[in-house]
Amino acid sequence: METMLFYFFAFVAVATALLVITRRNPIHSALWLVLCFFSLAAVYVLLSAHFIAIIQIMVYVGAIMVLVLFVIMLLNLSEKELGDAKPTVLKFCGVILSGIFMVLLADGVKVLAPQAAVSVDEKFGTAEMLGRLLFTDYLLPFEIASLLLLTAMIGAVVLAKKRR
Amino acid sequence: MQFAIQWLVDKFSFLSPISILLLISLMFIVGTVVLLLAMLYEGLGTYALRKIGGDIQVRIGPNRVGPVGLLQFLADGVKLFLKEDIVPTVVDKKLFILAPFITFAASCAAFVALSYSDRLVISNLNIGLFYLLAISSLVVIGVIMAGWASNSKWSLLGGMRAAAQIVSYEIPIGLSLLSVILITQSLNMGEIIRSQSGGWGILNWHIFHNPFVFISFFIYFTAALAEVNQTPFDLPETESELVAGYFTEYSGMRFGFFFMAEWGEIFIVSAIAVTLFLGGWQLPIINNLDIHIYLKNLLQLGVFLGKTFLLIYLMLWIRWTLPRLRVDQIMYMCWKVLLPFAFFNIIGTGLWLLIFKGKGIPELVIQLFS
Amino acid sequence: MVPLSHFLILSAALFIAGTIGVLTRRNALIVFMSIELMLNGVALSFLAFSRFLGSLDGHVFVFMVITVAAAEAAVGLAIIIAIFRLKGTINIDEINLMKG
Amino acid sequence: MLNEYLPILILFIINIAFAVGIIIFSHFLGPRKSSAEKLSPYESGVPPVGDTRIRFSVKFYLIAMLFIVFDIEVVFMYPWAVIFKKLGLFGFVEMFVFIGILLIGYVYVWKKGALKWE
Repeated sequence: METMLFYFFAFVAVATALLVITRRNPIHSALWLVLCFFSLAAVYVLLSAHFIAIIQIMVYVGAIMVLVLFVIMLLNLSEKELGDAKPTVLKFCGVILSGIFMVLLADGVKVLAPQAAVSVDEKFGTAEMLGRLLFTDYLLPFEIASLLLLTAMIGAVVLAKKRR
Repeated sequence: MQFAIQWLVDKFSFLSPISILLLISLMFIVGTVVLLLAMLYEGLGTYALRKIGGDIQVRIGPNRVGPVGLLQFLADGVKLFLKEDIVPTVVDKKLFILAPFITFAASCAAFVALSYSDRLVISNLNIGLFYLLAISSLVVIGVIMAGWASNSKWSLLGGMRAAAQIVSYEIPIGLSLLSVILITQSLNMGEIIRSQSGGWGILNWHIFHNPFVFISFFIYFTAALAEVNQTPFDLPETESELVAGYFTEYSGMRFGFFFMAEWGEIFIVSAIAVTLFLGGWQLPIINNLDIHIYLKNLLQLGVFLGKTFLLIYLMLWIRWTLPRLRVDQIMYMCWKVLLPFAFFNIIGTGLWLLIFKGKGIPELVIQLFS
Repeated sequence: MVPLSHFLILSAALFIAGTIGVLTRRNALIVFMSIELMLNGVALSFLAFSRFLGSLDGHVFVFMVITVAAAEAAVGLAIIIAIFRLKGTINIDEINLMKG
Repeated sequence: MLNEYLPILILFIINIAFAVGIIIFSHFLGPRKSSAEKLSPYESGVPPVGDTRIRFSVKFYLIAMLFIVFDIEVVFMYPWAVIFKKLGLFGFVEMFVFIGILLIGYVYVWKKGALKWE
């Protein structure tokens, strides 16, 4: 049952990822990306990472994709500026190179001994366990993350506001 | 529902391969029942909206169809059904058709995580409340898509404004719910409600636990009103200025989906308020009744729905009395009033819990006297 | 139970899709979205390892990856808007002033 | 733990099936008289004028960007709130620093006028 679900969501994720990079209109590729994030959230649930799956939906789909859609509408690209892809020769060898890279990666991964998953208790991926770890062992990254968000906020406002 | 499945699976455990199929088919049946109940509720919601609006403005609401006009929503539904679905040529066809499905699916997907009574829970999610917040951000995608796809000035402007309003009011909602989580220490909707049971009946509800949670209930309620685009925050879909905002171009059953999604959203928002602040399906009289377990669950379900409909009645009351706010007033209210209040509220709740070691006002008052 | 290597192959596929997007597309927004894809591919492998090793460190890493992705989205799109205001286009090939 | 999420998946499937069914059903039921006026976008009767995809001022972007930053903050707060009692005063000071830093950013954005929706 779980393996069938995993293979279905994995296929949906890869298919939508390829659709994202091939569509001409950025709005359509943004919405394919939203579907890709949903199938990834489902794969995270299969990995019993419940809190991360919900964060994936809430932050990626609810915040980042909303911003991307706003910017796409803001820029209001007319057909001319959409710009076709790079000359086909470049595109072609890009795809070939990535294909070779993919085969190498898949081969490297095969070497990993297929150990059984460690049996994990019921509360594995939930908010309490993550919070306990986050606020005891990983306290410094947590505070630095707030500095990162501060700089992002100020940087974006400076960039976006017209200079008076 | 979990107990029903366990009982069924054990009963039919001898034919094990079929039991999984049975489990799936049972879930499908329960799913369609939930969906039909949601649609029925949404229909009655539209009827209640016009009936209550009627008697607030001292006129009679719909009373032609059915005994007291009760079947009016069926008449509306059939009318929408038979209306022609106009898909304007200049429209982005794929997105135009997809947008109502996303908003409708998003508002219905949230019915799963609510806890209707002690044992009547569709999916007992450990992170129930957070799942509801995530689903409400999915509605924003549907709204933007509808606004962009209808390719007309009005709906694009309405879609952007509605999206900006829903998005910016999600922060005060997230923050005000936090102060309740500080008390209950769990995101599971069932446990939040069970933590409100205790000796003093009504006084156990979270709203009376400490003054900061009391304030955050009102922050939550105003932010929730804005989240579902209800007056006085319903500028994006006003009839007068933006000609029904982002669903201007929709007609027939597609328009019906947007309307049903809005009512689903109203139910969920008030159900969250009832679960977190007003004691969910807890009522002092019911708790110590020792009747049969199923009857008790039914009563608890009645209490939960009763409280939610009371809150919805309050929303409708506000809808028919208060005037509409301008866009900059709505944004000012969110970013410069609700947000700072919600922040200081959380710090206040944290301090209160630290100083009084997690005890609420009722316990402290009892301690004083005893 | 799904073996670990299948998860890693899925994350490799997502990463490769992201690199193809970055390499072959000229529209800055599509390039930005394929970078998001690459970030997600990496996050998936973090979670797969943390599930198979039973430790939660992978979850905290993914938590930080999502924060960085959000901050990058905010600032990156501000840069794209600024470029669009200046040059009137977000076609990567034409934004090559630094090439000298 | 997985059977908690199955109802969500099933409800999504039922939703899509139900919605598609209704649309197809009403597609055949409803009248099909489409005329030029009907298919043009609705502008309260006046024939549409000008390009519909007007450009927007940047304040929509600013609102969405601020939403991302504060959404991440809310997401950081939930694990903290869930184990607040176990962390005690130490946890409270941590979160106080976190909120303080972000309030500085909030005040800056307020003063810079990014929140003004003129």
